[in-house]
Amino acid sequence: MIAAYLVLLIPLAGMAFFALAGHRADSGLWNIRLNAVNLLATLWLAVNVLREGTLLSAGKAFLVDPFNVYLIVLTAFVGLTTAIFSAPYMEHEKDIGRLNDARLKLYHAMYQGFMLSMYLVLTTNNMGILWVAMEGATLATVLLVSLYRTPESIEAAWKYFILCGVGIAQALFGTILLYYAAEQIGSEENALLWSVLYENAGKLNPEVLKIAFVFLLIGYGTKIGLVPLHNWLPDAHSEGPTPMSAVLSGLLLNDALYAVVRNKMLVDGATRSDTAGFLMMGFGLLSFLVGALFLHRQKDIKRLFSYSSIEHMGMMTFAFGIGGPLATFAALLHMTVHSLTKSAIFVTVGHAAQLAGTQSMEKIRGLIKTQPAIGWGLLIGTVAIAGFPPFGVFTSEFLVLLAVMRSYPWLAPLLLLGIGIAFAGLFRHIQPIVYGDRPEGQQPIKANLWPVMIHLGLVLWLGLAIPGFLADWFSQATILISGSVPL
Amino acid sequence: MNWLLAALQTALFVALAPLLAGWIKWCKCRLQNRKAPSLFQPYRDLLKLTRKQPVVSHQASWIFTTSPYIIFSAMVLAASIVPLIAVDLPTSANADVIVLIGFFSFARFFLALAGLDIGTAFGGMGSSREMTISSLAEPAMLMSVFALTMSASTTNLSFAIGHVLHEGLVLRPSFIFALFSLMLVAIAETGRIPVDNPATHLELTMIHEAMILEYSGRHLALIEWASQLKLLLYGVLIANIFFPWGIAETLAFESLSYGLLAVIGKLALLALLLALSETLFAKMRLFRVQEFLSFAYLLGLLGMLSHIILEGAR
Amino acid sequence: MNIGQLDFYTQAILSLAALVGLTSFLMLGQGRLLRLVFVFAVQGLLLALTTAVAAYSLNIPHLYISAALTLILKVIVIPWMLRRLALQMNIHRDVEALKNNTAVMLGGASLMLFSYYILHPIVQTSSIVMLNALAVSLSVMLLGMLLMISHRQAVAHVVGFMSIENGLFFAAVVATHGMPMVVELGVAFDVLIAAVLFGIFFFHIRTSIDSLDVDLLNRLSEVDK
Amino acid sequence: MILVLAYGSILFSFASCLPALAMHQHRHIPSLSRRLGFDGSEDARFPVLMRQAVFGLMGLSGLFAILAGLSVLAGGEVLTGRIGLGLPWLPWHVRFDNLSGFFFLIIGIAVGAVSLYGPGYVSAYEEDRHPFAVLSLFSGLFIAGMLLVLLADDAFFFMIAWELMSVASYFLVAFQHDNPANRRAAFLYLLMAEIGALAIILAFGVLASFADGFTFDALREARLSTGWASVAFVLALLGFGMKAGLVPVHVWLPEAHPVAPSHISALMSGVMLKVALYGLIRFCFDLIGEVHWQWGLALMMLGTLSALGGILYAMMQTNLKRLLAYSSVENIGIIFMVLGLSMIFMAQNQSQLAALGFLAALFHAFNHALFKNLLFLGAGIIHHQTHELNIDLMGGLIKRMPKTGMLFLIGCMSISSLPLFNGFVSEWLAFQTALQVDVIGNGVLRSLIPVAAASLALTAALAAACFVNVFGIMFLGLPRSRHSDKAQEIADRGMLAGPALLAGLCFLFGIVPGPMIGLINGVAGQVLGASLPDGARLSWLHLAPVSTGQASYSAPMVLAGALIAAGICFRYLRRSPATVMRRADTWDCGFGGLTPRMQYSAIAFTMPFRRIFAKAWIIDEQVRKDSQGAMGQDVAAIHYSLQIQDHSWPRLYQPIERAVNKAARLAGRIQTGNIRTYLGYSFVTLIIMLWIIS
Repeated sequence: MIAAYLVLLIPLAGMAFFALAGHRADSGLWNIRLNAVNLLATLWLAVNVLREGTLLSAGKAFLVDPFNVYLIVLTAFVGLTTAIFSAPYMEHEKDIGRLNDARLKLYHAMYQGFMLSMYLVLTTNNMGILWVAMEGATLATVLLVSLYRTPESIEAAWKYFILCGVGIAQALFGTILLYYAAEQIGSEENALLWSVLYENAGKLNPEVLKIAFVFLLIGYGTKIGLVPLHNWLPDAHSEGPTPMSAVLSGLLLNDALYAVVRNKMLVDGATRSDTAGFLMMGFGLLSFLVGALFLHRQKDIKRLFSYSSIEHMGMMTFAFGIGGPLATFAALLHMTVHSLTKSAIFVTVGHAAQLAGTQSMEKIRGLIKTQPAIGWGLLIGTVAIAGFPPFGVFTSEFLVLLAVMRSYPWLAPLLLLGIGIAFAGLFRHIQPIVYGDRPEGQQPIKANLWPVMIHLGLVLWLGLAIPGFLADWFSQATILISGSVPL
Repeated sequence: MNWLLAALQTALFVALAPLLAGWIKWCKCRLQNRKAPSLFQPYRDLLKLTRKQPVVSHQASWIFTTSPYIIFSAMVLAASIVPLIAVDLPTSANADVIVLIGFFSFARFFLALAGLDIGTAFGGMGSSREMTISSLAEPAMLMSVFALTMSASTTNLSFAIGHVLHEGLVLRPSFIFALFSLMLVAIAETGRIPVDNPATHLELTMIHEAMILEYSGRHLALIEWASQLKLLLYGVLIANIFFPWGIAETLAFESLSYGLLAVIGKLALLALLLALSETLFAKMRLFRVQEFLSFAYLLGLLGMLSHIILEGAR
Repeated sequence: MNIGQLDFYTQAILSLAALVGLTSFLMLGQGRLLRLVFVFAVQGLLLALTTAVAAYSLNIPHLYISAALTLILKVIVIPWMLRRLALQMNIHRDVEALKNNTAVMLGGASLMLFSYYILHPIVQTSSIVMLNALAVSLSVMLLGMLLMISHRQAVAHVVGFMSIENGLFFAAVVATHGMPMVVELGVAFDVLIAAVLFGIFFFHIRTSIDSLDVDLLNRLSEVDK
Repeated sequence: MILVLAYGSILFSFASCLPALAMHQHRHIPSLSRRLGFDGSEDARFPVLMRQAVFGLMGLSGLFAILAGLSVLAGGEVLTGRIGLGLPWLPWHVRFDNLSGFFFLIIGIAVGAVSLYGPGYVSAYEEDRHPFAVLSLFSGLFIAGMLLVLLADDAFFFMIAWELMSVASYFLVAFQHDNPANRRAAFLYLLMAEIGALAIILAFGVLASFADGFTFDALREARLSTGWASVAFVLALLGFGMKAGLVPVHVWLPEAHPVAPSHISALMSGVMLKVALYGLIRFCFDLIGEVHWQWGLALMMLGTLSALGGILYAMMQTNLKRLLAYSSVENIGIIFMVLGLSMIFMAQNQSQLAALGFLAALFHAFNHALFKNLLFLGAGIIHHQTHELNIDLMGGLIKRMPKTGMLFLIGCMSISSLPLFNGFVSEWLAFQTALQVDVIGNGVLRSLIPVAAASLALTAALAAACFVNVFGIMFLGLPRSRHSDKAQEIADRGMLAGPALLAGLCFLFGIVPGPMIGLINGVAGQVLGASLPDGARLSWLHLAPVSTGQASYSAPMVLAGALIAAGICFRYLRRSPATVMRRADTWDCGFGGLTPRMQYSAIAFTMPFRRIFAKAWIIDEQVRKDSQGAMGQDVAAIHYSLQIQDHSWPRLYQPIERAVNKAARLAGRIQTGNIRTYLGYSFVTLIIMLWIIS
């Protein structure tokens, strides 16, 4: 369990370090180092979980079970690779004078702060702390969204702040109701501890929990970016610095979904009905379809991919809503591959935008001719995110489709429609970007594409074969969530 | 013995073909009360052509010079499988009526290529039209073949004729339709009036003649002969499939000679009909040929349907 | 049951609840910033009072702490900060013309009804009388959102946001006698940070669109212009 | 052992990707090349070596595929295996039976020919514009994907292999991406592939929801109601038909196939479509199990439609490769039609005749693979030599490129199904199948099948016309452009060897189809559970599918007869030395000087068809006269322009596209940019949800 504390302490220390030390030439490097160390810590934690199974800290403050352990490792991993990407990226931003030292200091401090809140969200066992950490994540990132101080970025940050704040407030109301329900069954102390609640979920008052879940779903759903609560998402993703977009898409959304699913488990236990599932399916499907449609109208490349994030989160929410073992497994897998792929894409997109000096897609052309590595990276990443095998996204979408065919066949055509539309929406924009002749004045830049290769490699690996321990975690989590093994 | 007979019959086919052409010409002249050339005029023409020195364009490739042989031998092959005076030939096992159609299209393919080979306007025009008409004629022909084979339940010509023969005189509506459609197809395929005018040169409506405009000498002879052979083939098909009576079933000499006389008689009659129609009708515009042929197709279809509906097989 | 049979403290809390509800109505109808902030402060005060009373009547000591937190944050710090900002940016004079105010008011009233109707099943399940006030807290939340929807001033949005928080605290008090301490502290901390960030953002917005009218923040949209 | 061969072929095709990557590294890291022993001086040799390495490995893969296919067809047993990849509870299942073996054979032959042809062909690409690394990388993946599809024995593996094939070929289509048209084609292609794949997944899903697990064995066990089975069938037909290019979902095909490099077009058009066919056969006959005659009817109708549509559209093309692609649509149509026949017979418990139809279909698939590859490779040669694909700018090539001309002629003859060539045999079998209609009780079918057969005849005749046009215009007559006048015979031996191999096979299987038919008979036996009595080849000489009494065809005898007849008249007629052939100028009606512009062009050649089948296309024909003189009485020049469009564009695709854009615009309205609206959304959502819940 020490590992868990370590995982939390390192980013805390990092935040303090950056806040106090101010920006230095090697801040980027330090950021990388901190994340690397933390990755090691999380790996250690993972090893512990592998050895001893679910860990519950003294005082039950922290809980690490198969459901969140892989998310923790994923968080550390994406955090590290993004840090690797961000070091040269941010240097370049500073060189072209979009940023100054003060902001870079803020950036690095807040980067660690964000990581801290992410780890807290994942490790905590207390639903109240979960809420606090979620809000904390918003607070940590809101200033990064407006880092460039352009009118757009400030507008985006403001919307992000207000919408998420209001949304999260609703989540707090849901949490209070949860607490109330817990108190009814007289577990006064640690009545907000998830593990306790989960044990006697059966005794909780279903009426209360139903209403609580509505608030929780809407609250955390705002952070997931469920339509129609999604409006902050594309703005925040497109206006903030690209590394921020990468971690927002790759981690924040996942963790919000994680929070919802944790609560859903309680609600299902209490109500013994699919109400929660149906709500999630409805939201998920809506987000999926609308997100797919939005893809067609984009002009800004980062906006494009943030909408694709909405679409994918919609699919995950939908899958969790279906709730069978197959769908749950698929959703867990999809969380992983999506955050890997999407952060990789944002890395390439960031480079592409730097190389073209703009984010508007009409002006980015002929990437493959200009800088093959970036062009191919973007193209392959898009292929992966569009759900083509042998990449992992295909595996999860395949399983989702089959699960839908099993339980709700009449929804399958909608899903199919959405996938088709989303695919067309992505490629109609990406093809002209990567292909064709290079426009004059578009020069190659110094880019670090290792993160992209590693991520895509992992996604490829997950598509071809899921390693044993991960499969075990997935199936255990599946049992935890849906109550039965996938096939 | 049978093989020998088959070879003889094929030779007979080849030999008789010009005679039929001559006879048709003769009838036409008579009907248009002109002075007729002798029946054997076509033989003389062919002989003369074979003696002449063929002149070939500089642009001509090997396609042009080999096509006549290909076309002619394709026709001879076709002749070898169509029963003229006797059924159950050994050769007819080599190819059935569908292959027969195949032979025709083989010949047509090379004829059309030869037309295009020189690169004159006329040649291309002829080939294009020839291919058009044939592509319309083939479905119609197949339809009538269907109508026939559905009742005879074989595509092997000998067996089909044998079947009709043994059935005796049965009035099948399908056969009537098939007969007429086959006649129309034959007219189109052999390039007679009203589809094409064999007696014309350098006319903008010509089809067959346009393709062979560049040919001379023995090449021309072969092609002419092949087309006469084709005419005879269609005639024999019509005569022997629909009115097989008289054809020899045994290989006794008298039955064979009887069969020969019978088929000559039938052909003479058919040729007379053809000549009559050619005197009565005028050549039609190229783009009315499609109506002509779709009518043939319709007839074939009706034949097939009437076989299913009226003759209530099973 | 009849309120007459309840003990004094409960009566007090219920009436305070009524007053809290009233304050959110007042805010909803308020076009002048400074008054808005003032009413917000009053609401905070009422909330603090409620908490204190609850703490005393049920003698739950840690509720005193949250009462104190509320007093400091919601009554003193945040209103003072907002007021100062308003004065600095000298927007304290301009009055926001609220469209179809009465309709909004009626909507607010029906919201109260709605929240009662929603929470009815819960209220039925328990014997705690204070729970009746839960409906009020929910409606305070909803009214806070309505406030944000109906006002165009960024400051008003902050006030609405904070009053939503008030509603939450109120709910926590009446339903569950406050959250666990750690959560209380965390929430308070978040609120503080949020307030500070709001302060920062006012200046950014002001510099970028030299106004605090959020309707002018509409650069990022999907509607083809 | 046989599986080893199969794996071997796949591994080789994967291996053929590697040298390319090495080459790529070589271009970037000179040190590597030096380690490989290439210093700057002999750098030129390095790419050549790489090309040979890549295509050599490809050839090995093809060879192994042929061996594997033949050996499994000969042995006739079913081999199964597993690969330790895939989902934790679902490793990749592998199954290698006669059906897979047969298609392995097809792919093997095609790949072998291509690997002979490739090195010469790709040498034309300059490295920096069209990097050979990319080309060979994705070619290898493409071939491997196709082979894996044939091996797959569970839905998941099948889909992965299927999509690998699609995506790899997409990159190949987009290979020459500096041309916007190619990009558009690639996009369209990938879109259609994606939609088709989704349909296939759903089809599998329907089966899987009645079975336990995704292995094909489990799916075979699935017992579905007729309704669900039909749903699965329709989905599968949509998915596989999209890939196979059935009308009306064929539009991507004529766009995508031509723009890839020719040897890839050959593989896509000749082989990939067959893989789609394999998928449909596997799905309908093997997985679903019992078929219904309505399906057969649907298949037959669609097939007929595709056959006619394909050849009609093909006829109107002037771009050679587009034309060939459309003619692939036609041939696929024929195959599906005959397959539909076989399905009908199957449903009517006439398993023998079903086997006959099945045989005809597969044999035609095989033949089409042969001659379509041949033609595409030929087209590649011509493009390589004349830098021209518009047949109206060629002419007279037969004198300039006699060998290519010969090979191309063989291709044309077999595709227009002339006797003595393989195309004819399969069509003959198809007709024989159709002629057996009498055994069917259902009167409607009995009257519909002959109509379909007649349209098959029409198709064949049109095909003949189309390819007379192609060969005549391209190779005969006078050259219509400087390029075709300057054209030379191809120097590279390999580029002739590939097509020559295919041409030889075309002729061989046209003369002795017996052995091949015997092999396919085994496939039918395994898939349908019924095969023809050995009467299918009652002697090595004759081919009598049903019974000797009904029909028989003996290509060798026909060949012999033809040779005899031709020989006799040849001997006889050329006796006298007086009649030796004399060369002279073409007779020009005394007009004086024939120019190439006087001869018939392709557009002119097909004019009668345009007039007759006018409804089949959207024709935009314009004639503009520049008249001059005092009252503009005399015409100086006439400009003729002709656009011919496919019906399914405006009828099917553009509406969908418009609908999507409209929907997107509507969805865009959500995001007004005003934060109060957004707050309103979450407010209203909250209210509604609460209301729903209570």
